[in-house]
Amino acid sequence: MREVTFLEAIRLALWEEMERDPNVFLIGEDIGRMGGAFGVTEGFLARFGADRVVDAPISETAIIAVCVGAAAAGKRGVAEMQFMDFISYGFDQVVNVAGTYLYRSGGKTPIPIVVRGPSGGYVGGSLYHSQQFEAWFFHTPGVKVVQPAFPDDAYGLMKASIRDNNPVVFYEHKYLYRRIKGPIPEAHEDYIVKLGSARVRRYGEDITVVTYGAMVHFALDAAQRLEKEGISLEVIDLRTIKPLDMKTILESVRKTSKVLIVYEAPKTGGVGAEISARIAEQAFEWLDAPIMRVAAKDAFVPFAEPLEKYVLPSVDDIVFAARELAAY
Amino acid sequence: MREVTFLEAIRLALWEEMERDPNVFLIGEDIGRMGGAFGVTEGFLARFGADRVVDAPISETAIIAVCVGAAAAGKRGVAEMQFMDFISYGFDQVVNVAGTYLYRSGGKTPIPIVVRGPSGGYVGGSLYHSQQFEAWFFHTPGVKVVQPAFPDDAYGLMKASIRDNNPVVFYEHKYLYRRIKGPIPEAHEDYIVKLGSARVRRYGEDITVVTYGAMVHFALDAAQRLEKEGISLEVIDLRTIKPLDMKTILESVRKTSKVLIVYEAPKTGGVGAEISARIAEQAFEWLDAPIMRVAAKDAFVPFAEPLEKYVLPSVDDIVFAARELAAY
Amino acid sequence: MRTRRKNGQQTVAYHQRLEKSDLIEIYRRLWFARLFDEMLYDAKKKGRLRRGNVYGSRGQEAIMVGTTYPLRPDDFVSPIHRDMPVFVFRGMTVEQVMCQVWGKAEAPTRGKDSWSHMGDMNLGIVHSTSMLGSTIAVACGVLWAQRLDGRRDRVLVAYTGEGATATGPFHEGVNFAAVHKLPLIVVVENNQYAYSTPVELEVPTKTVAERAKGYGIPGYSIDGNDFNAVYDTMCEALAHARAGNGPVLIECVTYRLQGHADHDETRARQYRPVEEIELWEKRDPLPRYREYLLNTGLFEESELPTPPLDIKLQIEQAIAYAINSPDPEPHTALEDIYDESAGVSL
Amino acid sequence: MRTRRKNGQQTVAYHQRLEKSDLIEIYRRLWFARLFDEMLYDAKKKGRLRRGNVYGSRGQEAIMVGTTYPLRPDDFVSPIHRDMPVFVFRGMTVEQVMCQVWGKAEAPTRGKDSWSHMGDMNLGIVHSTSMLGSTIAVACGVLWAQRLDGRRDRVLVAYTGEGATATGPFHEGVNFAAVHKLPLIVVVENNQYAYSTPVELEVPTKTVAERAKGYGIPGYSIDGNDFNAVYDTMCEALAHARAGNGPVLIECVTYRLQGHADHDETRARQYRPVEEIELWEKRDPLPRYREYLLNTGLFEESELPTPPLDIKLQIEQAIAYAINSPDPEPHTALEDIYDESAGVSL
Ligand SMILES: Cc1ncc(C[n+]2csc(CCOP(=O)(O)OP(=O)(O)O)c2C)c(N)n1
Ligand SMILES: Cc1ncc(C[n+]2csc(CCOP(=O)(O)OP(=O)(O)O)c2C)c(N)n1
Ligand SMILES: [Mg+2]
Ligand SMILES: [Mg+2]
Repeated sequence: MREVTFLEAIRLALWEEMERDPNVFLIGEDIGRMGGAFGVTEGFLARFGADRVVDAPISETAIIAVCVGAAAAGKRGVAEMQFMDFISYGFDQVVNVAGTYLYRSGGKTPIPIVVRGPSGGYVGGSLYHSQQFEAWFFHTPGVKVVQPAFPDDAYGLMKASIRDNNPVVFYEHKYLYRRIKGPIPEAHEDYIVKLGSARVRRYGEDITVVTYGAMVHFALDAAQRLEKEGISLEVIDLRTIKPLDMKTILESVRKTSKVLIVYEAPKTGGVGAEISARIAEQAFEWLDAPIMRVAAKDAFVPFAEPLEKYVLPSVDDIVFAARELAAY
Repeated sequence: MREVTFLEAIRLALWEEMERDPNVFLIGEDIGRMGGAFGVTEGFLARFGADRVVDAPISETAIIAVCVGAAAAGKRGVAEMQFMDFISYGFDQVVNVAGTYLYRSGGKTPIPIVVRGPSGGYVGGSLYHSQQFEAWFFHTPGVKVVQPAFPDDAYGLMKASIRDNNPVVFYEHKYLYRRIKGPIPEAHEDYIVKLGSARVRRYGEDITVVTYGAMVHFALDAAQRLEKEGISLEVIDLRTIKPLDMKTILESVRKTSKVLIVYEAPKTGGVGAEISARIAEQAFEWLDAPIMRVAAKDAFVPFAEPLEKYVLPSVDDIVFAARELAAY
Repeated sequence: MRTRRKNGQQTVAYHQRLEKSDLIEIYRRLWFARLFDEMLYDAKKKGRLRRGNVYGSRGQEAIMVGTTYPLRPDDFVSPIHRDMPVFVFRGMTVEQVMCQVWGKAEAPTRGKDSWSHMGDMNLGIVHSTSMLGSTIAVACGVLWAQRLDGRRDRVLVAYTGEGATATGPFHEGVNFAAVHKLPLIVVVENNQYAYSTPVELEVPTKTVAERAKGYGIPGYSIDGNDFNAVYDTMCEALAHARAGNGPVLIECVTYRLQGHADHDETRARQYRPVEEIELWEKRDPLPRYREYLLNTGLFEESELPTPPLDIKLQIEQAIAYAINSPDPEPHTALEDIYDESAGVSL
Repeated sequence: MRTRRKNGQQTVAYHQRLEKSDLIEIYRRLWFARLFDEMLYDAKKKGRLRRGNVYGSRGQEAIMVGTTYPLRPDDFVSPIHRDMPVFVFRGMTVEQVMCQVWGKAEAPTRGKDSWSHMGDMNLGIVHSTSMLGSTIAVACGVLWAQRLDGRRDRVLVAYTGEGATATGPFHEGVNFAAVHKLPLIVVVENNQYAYSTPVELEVPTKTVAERAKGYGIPGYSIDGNDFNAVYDTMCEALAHARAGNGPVLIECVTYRLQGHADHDETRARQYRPVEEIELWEKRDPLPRYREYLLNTGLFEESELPTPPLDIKLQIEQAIAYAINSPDPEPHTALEDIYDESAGVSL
């Protein structure tokens, strides 16, 4: 076991996959000479060379497209968005080119690509350096969506994403990059976290909290606070948003009969809406209370601290909602 | 009253708004010389000239951006996507430029633009001429989303959208263009359908069907079939997807206690998920059955007829789901 | 920008090195393209084909034949909506292509997508989508994979209309290819219109080839209705690209003799001057090439039938094959969305 | 493409027509830009500014002053991350700009967005976003509105880094402007790097100005550290654009003397050769302009203080104003998402 930061876990997964498989290559803005805006690919250029660590022009469409084309020809490209917000420039490549490719090829041409990058708020990044719009890709067929919360999952999920035969959009919450530390397995182990498997990060009795990304940590904090009040939360870390592990969710709901869904994106139309809808469809009889959601307000992530705090969900929000559910 | 097709209703609304307000202009591919791929703007170039009816290069980003910039300078641009599918090329302009502009300008610079075009399946249009991804814009703040089902609503909503001070994405289901006829008010009346107001298109007792676009007609067909079986559907046509008229929905749910949500997009993460989640949050106690959804399967819209039929929702699907709900 | 003279006099007249057997094959390919188009229009009109649009290529045949003929088997192409015959020139069977048009189970897309939205990486045919321009960026990736494999000599020919050169993805793709000197040959079929919109509303320069200047790459503007001009230019471009000198843009000036697609025949005679259409009818590449062949003195009139009937028969048989071929099973609509066959090894 | 000679000899030496009062104002503006940058870096370093990045413009001052000085009050600009002083040159108060930097309630964005993501249509300042290149396309719309109002003479100056010229929206925007001959002047601040990436990995041509050729518009490549060269070129470009001849692209060759932003100082000395940085330090536009002024014989040394202390004071006062100015109320975060004030009349 190695004790590493969230960022380092991702770095190591990328490094080890690059070592393992010569078909893996990286492309993005400033990932070579500089090692990436956050340093995720520091040292890669020197080790793997400019053909496998490509400093691309500012052209997110081309960056993703190069991965798509190379994948069609047997490679496994990992595209870095300098901030995940910029994926909107390569949006069409993800949904209409990568996501549909296998379908259009009659099943013959899988597109193993990963589009990864820092996402999320809480760092004063403002409108275009804080986004968390995973719901776009959650809704669109053909693309998988991953967002880890802990170093070990980041490590195992990145390896799984690179080895997976489908396009994966991989959200790395920048708030976690250097704040969260934890153990990961030793190098060169084939440590894989299967895409589509959630993980119960805390067992509890009263309320099922379904969440992912940075919110997992908020939920765990809330759980700790509520423990003292005698409210016991079960915290499910989805890890993979698509495919969605409904089995783990439903098992927990069956036990607790109360659900709180927590996500960082704007509430309306977020991933949590679907989770709620599925529970309402599939587990209606098990429910003892309304399905509640804590999410960002339906706004952009603003710059000034009081504004950002107002828009994004907080540990308090989770605590209040859980109390309400517990009292229901 | 005039009896017109769905397409003609949109054409007339655009024409009358162009006549009324010299600030309104149209831009898109082939909308001038040819009058648009579907003929929605036939005759406009001759009447309003090339500055107000702009045949743009194939560049959806520029087309939407021209509307955004012109709006910042006081105009009201209406952008045609030749097929709504191509909005993915102008995606960033919608979500990151138009949608955020008012916010970034401290409330000073509203962006009254309409991005409109034909959407939806059932015509063999295949992957890139059948899309119905309104959920992308539903989730993203700052943008309104409209999808009418009848000529009068298409007429009144288009006028409202042009006069609205916000970016509106306006879905025109191509399946309805020439198939659906109905009365609209006489010319030059200020007939406005307020954005954000749903309409009960059929009153019923047993099940609330919440839907929009082409699915309204499917739901009405299903309601007619089920009437004979003694199952009475109330059909709510949302008309505007954002803002969402929860009041009308909840009133109906209070009455029927059973909900079926119908939409044409892929089921996972569609607009109907949010509607279900809100009902589960806000009307849990009124429910007598699981909230059910009928939607497209989580696939692309394929070309061959048996495949397209398999993926897209049908009147039968609604009938079956309603029967199940009724029996619950 | 280099402009070839229209009379076919070039620095190197590669076409003069072709064997008689090549000439006859080229002639037959031109006819294949012509008949393919004619017979599908006819099938659509007669109701034999009931679904999907037919995007015509009448008048643009010399481009498709001329740009593919000098390719090596291991080169790549990415044909789009007006390039259906290219699929056959690069190794798909006519039956496969017809199954695609009819949306049959045997089609390369298994009936999932329509018309030209297909490919076959084993044949070096890169799949395109409806999204104009986007495949040019994807092409860079296919070529990047070759670079990783040490195969810098495999060329990719990406087709595009002149209208689509206004798209962002076109720019990002060509820019990337130029920065990295990828062996990409962009063939711009300038048929003067994008649907109804004339080229001067799409492209600000006098020729589309001038776009090449913005990327510092060679740009040719040639007579796209002259097979020999296309062929010679292509040979030159291939030498340039294979030698590691980077991309080339070839504008083939031509004309869309029909409507944008089969549904557009009436309107296309309204939004375009009829005299213009008539003028270009006279520049038809097929009679032109036939005349050239006769002028070489190598052929009797009877060796150059108009049309070669066996080709017609071949196409008709493929159409019949497609029509009689089974539709895809409904449930297969949910296949091939995700590939779980491999990738994650434990 | 037209290349101006670096010694400042042009067809028309517009700068020689400037009055003494202009020269002193220009000198002061150059210093304003310099001090603005220095003092914000300092505020960030000292912890007076705790949120947001400071994107430096040190070394690029001649471009900002030279491109704005010849503008009419009714012209438009769209400054981006390295152009903060332009907001002031075009009419915002220093206090407003500082409130924006500190995210205060009085800021043009009311604290909603950060740094250069602001504007004021009353001042002709078009709002940009982080999305590089996208404002160039938006600029076309602002100019389209002028066309609808019969105001074809109002020019819009859109700033961009050389790196952002690789984006799709740059292409779509410039292409649209060129097709419609909109009076758009694209000022490319070629500071040799996009973050850490050198220009040769972003732009395939020898100069960025060559991109202009792809749109058939005039492209200049000039010494961006020479105020007079920038000013003269801008005057020429304005005449061109106002006369209805369409867009112009001006590449101002310069250098980013600092890191990409304040957090990047250490790395920026690793991913760039130190000799290169030192070389460009010597080309600093400020001493250069001062020398030019002294050479005109119009000034005493003492008339050209380094720095003008009153400007320093003005900036310091604005910083203090911003720091003491109130934060936005939390609930205002939900204001200005939709505008329901007007639009729909019944
Ligand atoms: C991004 C995008 N926008 C619009 C369309 C609709 N469309 C299909 S073909 C076409 C015209 C293409 O013109 P051009 O590139 O010149 O090719 P041509 O059809 O003339 O061969 C248009 C606008 C599309 N397919 N993709
Ligand atoms: C679409 C997009 N991709 C990436 C970024 C991140 N980014 C911000 S500034 C920058 C470098 C810009 O380089 P250049 O255009 O040369 O301008 P400079 O900063 O050198 O003035 C990058 C990559 C962005 N803002 N937008
Ligand atoms: Mg064309
Ligand atoms: Mg730069």
